[in-house]
Amino acid sequence: MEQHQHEHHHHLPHLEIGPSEPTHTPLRIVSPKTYLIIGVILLCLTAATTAISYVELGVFNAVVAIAIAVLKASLVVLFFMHIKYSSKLMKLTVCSGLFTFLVLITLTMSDYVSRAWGRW
Amino acid sequence: MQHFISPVLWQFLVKWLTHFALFPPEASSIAPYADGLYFFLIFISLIGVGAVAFLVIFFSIRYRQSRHPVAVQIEGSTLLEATWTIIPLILFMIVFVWGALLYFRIYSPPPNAMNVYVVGKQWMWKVEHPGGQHEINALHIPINEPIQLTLISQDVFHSFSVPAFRVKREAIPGRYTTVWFEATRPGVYHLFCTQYCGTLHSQMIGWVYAMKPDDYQAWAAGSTSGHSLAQNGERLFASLGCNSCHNSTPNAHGPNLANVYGSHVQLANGQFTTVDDAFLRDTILNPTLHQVAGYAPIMPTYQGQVSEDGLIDLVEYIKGLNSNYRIDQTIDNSAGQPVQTGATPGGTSAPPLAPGTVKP
Amino acid sequence: MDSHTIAAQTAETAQLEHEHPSFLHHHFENLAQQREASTFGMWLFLLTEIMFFGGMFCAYLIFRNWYYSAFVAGSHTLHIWAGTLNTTVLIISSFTMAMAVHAAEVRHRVPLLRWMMVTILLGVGFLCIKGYEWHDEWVNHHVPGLNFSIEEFTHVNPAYPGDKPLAPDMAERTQIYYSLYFLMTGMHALHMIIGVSILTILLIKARGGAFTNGHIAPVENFGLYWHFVDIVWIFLFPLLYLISRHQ
Amino acid sequence: MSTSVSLPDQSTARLPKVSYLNKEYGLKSWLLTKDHKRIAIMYLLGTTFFFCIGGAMAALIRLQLLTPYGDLLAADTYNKVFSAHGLIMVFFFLVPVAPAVLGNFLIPLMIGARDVAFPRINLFSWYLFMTGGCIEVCMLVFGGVDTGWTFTTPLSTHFLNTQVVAAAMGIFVAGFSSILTGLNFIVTIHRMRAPGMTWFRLPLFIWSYYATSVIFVLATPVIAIALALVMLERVIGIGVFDPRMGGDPLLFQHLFWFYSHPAVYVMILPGMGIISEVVACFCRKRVFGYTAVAFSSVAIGVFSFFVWAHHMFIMGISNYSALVFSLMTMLVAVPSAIKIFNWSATMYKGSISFDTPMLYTLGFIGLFTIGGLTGVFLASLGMDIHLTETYFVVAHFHYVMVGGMVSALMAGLHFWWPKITGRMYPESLGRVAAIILFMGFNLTFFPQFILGYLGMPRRYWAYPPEFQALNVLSSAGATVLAIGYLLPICYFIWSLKYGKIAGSNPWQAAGLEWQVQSPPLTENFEQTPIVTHEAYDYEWLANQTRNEVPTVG
Ligand code: HEA
Ligand code: HEA
Ligand code: CUA
Ligand SMILES: [Cu+2]
Repeated sequence: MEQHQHEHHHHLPHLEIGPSEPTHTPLRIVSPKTYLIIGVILLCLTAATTAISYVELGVFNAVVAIAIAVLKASLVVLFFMHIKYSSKLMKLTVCSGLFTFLVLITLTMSDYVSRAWGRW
Repeated sequence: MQHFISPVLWQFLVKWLTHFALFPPEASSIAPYADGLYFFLIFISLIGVGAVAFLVIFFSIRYRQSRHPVAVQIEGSTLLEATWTIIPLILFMIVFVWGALLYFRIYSPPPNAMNVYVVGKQWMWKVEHPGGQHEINALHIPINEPIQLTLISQDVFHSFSVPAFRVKREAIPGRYTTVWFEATRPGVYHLFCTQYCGTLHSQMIGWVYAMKPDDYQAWAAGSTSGHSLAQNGERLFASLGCNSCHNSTPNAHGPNLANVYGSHVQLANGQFTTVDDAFLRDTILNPTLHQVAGYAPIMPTYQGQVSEDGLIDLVEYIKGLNSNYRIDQTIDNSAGQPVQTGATPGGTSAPPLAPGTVKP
Repeated sequence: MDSHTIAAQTAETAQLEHEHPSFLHHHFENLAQQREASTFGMWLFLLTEIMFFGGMFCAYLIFRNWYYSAFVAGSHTLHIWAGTLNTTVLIISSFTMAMAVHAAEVRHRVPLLRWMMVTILLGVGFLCIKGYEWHDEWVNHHVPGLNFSIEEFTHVNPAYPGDKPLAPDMAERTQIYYSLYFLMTGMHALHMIIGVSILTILLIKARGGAFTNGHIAPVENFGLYWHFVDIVWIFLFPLLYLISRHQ
Repeated sequence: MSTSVSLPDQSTARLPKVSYLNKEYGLKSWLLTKDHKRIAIMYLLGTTFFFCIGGAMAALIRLQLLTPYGDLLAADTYNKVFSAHGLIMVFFFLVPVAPAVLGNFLIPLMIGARDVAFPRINLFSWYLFMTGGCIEVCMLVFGGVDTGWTFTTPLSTHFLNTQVVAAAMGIFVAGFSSILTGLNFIVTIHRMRAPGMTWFRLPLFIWSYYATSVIFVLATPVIAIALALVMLERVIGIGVFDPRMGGDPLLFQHLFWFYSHPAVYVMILPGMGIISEVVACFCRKRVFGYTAVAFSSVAIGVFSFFVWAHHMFIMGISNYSALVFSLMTMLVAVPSAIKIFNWSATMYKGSISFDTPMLYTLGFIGLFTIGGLTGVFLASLGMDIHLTETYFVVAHFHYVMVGGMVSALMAGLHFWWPKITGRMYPESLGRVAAIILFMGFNLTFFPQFILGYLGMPRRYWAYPPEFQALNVLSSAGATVLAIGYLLPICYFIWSLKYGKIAGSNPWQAAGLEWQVQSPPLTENFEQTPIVTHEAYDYEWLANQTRNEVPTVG
């Protein structure tokens, strides 16, 4: 018994010293040039989305508007909010928020959309 | 015996023993199916609880500290864990499928069902039979005949529940819902409002009288108000001025309503829809929501001008409408004039309304 | 205490401990841990904000589906130039805020102050334009519950002569559009007001050099918040202003 | 030996000279404290206060239902009473109690941290909680609310003249307290773990609190916006929930249950964490299948977001949607089953002692299993038609919430009481109370299953006389239950002064929190611990104690 216990313990210690989260990343400073480029792209996209809304595209008007908004938001998140340079944990955090948001929207809409499928 | 225990307790015990019931009466064709599922659920619950209780009690006795002073360390067992993941999963899936089948059975009325309208309001149930019988907090039905209820609420959510039939359906403000059942045993059964609806929620109760067909006929004949719902609807149709557009004259501005019920119509947005109770009700209140293709959106809204009962009358009237003859008779020549179109309907949208006709 | 579990601190942690500036809270091991914790915390807070706005977006989607023409008509009464201008203002303010964070990172006090100033001004500018629009809507009787009137929607909108006037029942539904409009822009503006206030406080602190000594977490986290508010607007703009403008 | 308590020799044992309790004195030192342990104590006081209010309301409910005719209270008073009972029990007792009390106290200790990541925010969230609670109590004083805890629209928005706005406001404010607590825990668990405390060395308690915190952060904001909309609808009539204006009352329920279903797992996951600790300790074994139990917590947390519409099966959602939600509900039940069986299997070849926490734990396993399985009844679409809105649902959720979570909470409080106060509660009284609670509970709520199947609707002020017998049983049970709660409240208070001194590790448990003095120091650990062993490593612990003379203080 004694013996057994000892063995048991000698396998275990993979000592991680220091802050325990292995994913911490060193501070990375993004250059102002990047910010400027992203800012300009965002402004262009704003102009684009406004302009496109005057073109008749049918349902695609909404699709394009949302797509551009998503693109803009991603740029802000990735660059202005440094997610591109952040740890996996941060990326995962952002994704989980997005995911839950989508769950809320899609499952709720699934009810509203399918209500018309059959009237009881 | 009575002398040994307090009279109150005695009374209580007697009452309990004589009134003890585990199930409500099985009085509809659905009830045996619901009870079947219930027994299955109880059965698997007994297995589940039994298994857990057995393990816990057996281990408690076998491995209590005094008997088993040194614990044996065990990491786990993938095989065992998979077993007790998969077995409950399978059982739950069976329950899911079974429950879903039952659900669709309860909420899909057969086509030949007799329709009864139920309006819920704080705090009473108003039942309207097509023949014009009105009841408050009571529902008379014949047995052995499928009955479909079309429910709506005038104010908040209510829920129409008949435990003996194992059916229940929410009465929703602004929307028809339906449920059906077929009573199998004559009797008087509880009718509850089960959705909390304000102060007197618990008083929104009544009785369902399931009667032999003959008795039902006798009751129906004896308690009619003299006008069927459709007849009320016809009068309303004229007094609200619906007939000025919905007729078969050449200058009618609205769709011809004869035989429209149950038909497929194309909407302005290209989709098709079936004309049912809900569709009719919606179009009276929000005409442009389901704008029918080929007609201008000129129909005024009747929101706030027709009560739910009036709407039911109209729906019931249109349902049975298979000719425009009587409508065309009722319109005088001036009513055929075009209704104001396009430019300025805003100010003058109120339809002609004879006082006292909205509430039948 | 159990000396076997609780071994003495290793040389490495002790060394990190060495750098012990005033803003390192006692319960953190070192600055990196503190900074990561606060950024992570900020992100989690933003998740809650996503879900908070998520409820409103959900409502918006449902009613837009149901009452599309009312939403179109409502959208057409908004000033598209104001919306576009405001989007531009916000995006520029996001850029200036990013630059402020950068200034803090490289420990340049004066640029930090300048960028923060500009951001505040842009934020206030945004609110002014928004206020102007709200005032306009008030004048036009578009505020649900307070002075709403469907008058405008049952007539042809002069700016959109192609639009057909709405039938009265659909015109009533524009109120839902406006409720959501005020709700969403109102919540957004509330966030802007809070943001501007916090930024003002940060600015005052920054004057004393509080964030140019390596302690950038407050500025950085505020930046995240500010960008998030920007993102919300990036979605509000097309959803509220750009519905079927071509009609 | 019938107990594993190895109290230090009473003649020599003394409480430690310095601990978090006596480091500073005075009201101010408490009200401004940033110490997670003191904040936990303040939460304990707050939630106990609200439990007593909620319990008093329960007493009124059961008294009223003793007779079928509505003799005691007026109808609207009864409605206010059960609304207050539900609101307070859920939002001001069961949701906050386990995370904010035990979580706050134990998470830093268990992971080897000096405090939570944001102590100031922690204190702030206590104030938010108390502010919300005060609003709620004021609301009760100024007339109360009769919406039920579910605020169903359009009833709550257009048809009631009671204090709906105040009630919603109280919950709105308290909601932010939940959010901040959850946020704090997530960051703490990610960032503040001691060296060597890897994810799979964490006690299972931490895993389940982690899942709880995720729900707090992601779900609570949705009820905040739902309630904000209710308030706006009432105050200025924005129309989104008003069918007459084209709004949809069902939308409210979507938003409400999007929070409130995950919230019911907030009300059970911490309990599951507690049970894992207690089972391990009193069987002196590692929990059977650690990974499965850990991941099932996460799975419950994730799946809980997919099932909310099972509260709306007959409320007018699309039948196809109902199908999906029913299926997801079946799936979310599986991880709970895994846990139950894994705890049972933990007892296999253990060395089991039956101290109070373990008795509560056994009670939990039984009652939660019944409650959970009756949840499956409700998740089954066709069955739910008959059972929904009846006492069957009431029985279901009291079995999981009271039989499950409150039992687990009692287990946890007894288990960690020596750590929190440095003193033992009276063991034999504790066992008596546990047994009373179990019996009283079953007597109260089992008859309600039968009532429910018989069709007795919930939220009824008066009921048909044939339901009386079972209601009398239930009310009788509630009296027993009340004793089961009052007894611990009394002896816990008694033990503060007269309880035996516990020493640092009275249960000989392996968790990190037991390796420091009781009550702990303000900074928890004199030096940052370095963790070299797995969770529940009783062999390691045995080694430790063999080599050491136990010291107190
Ligand atoms: C702590 C709180 C809590 C918990 C944990 C649960 C857990 C579950 N609940 Fe419950 N529920 C509530 C609190 C809770 N619930 C409340 C408060 C309400 C009512 C709200 C209101 O309307 O006021 C409610 C209502 C409610 C409804 C709506 C009823 C209605 O209004 O019509 C449904 C329907 O699906 C449901 C289902 C479930 C299911 C499937 C689980 C599952 O997670 C349970 C899983 C557990 C098990 C299944 C037990 C363990 C299993 C075994 C040991 C395996 C057994 C073995 C074999 C079968 C072989 N619950
Ligand atoms: C955590 C949640 C929780 C807890 C612990 C309880 C605890 C209890 N609940 Fe409750 N209950 C709910 C949550 C909870 N409940 C919810 C959410 C509802 C739905 C509300 C709604 O429909 O909106 C509900 C509804 C509800 C009903 C249905 C009412 C109705 O539909 O008409 C009933 C009826 O029996 C009931 C009974 C009880 C009882 C007997 C207890 C017992 O366990 C309580 C025992 C405890 C005590 C008796 C307290 C001990 C005494 C004191 C601490 C001193 C008190 C002081 C004085 C008396 C002066 N509860
Ligand atoms: Cu109507 Cu309850
Ligand atoms: Cu649920």
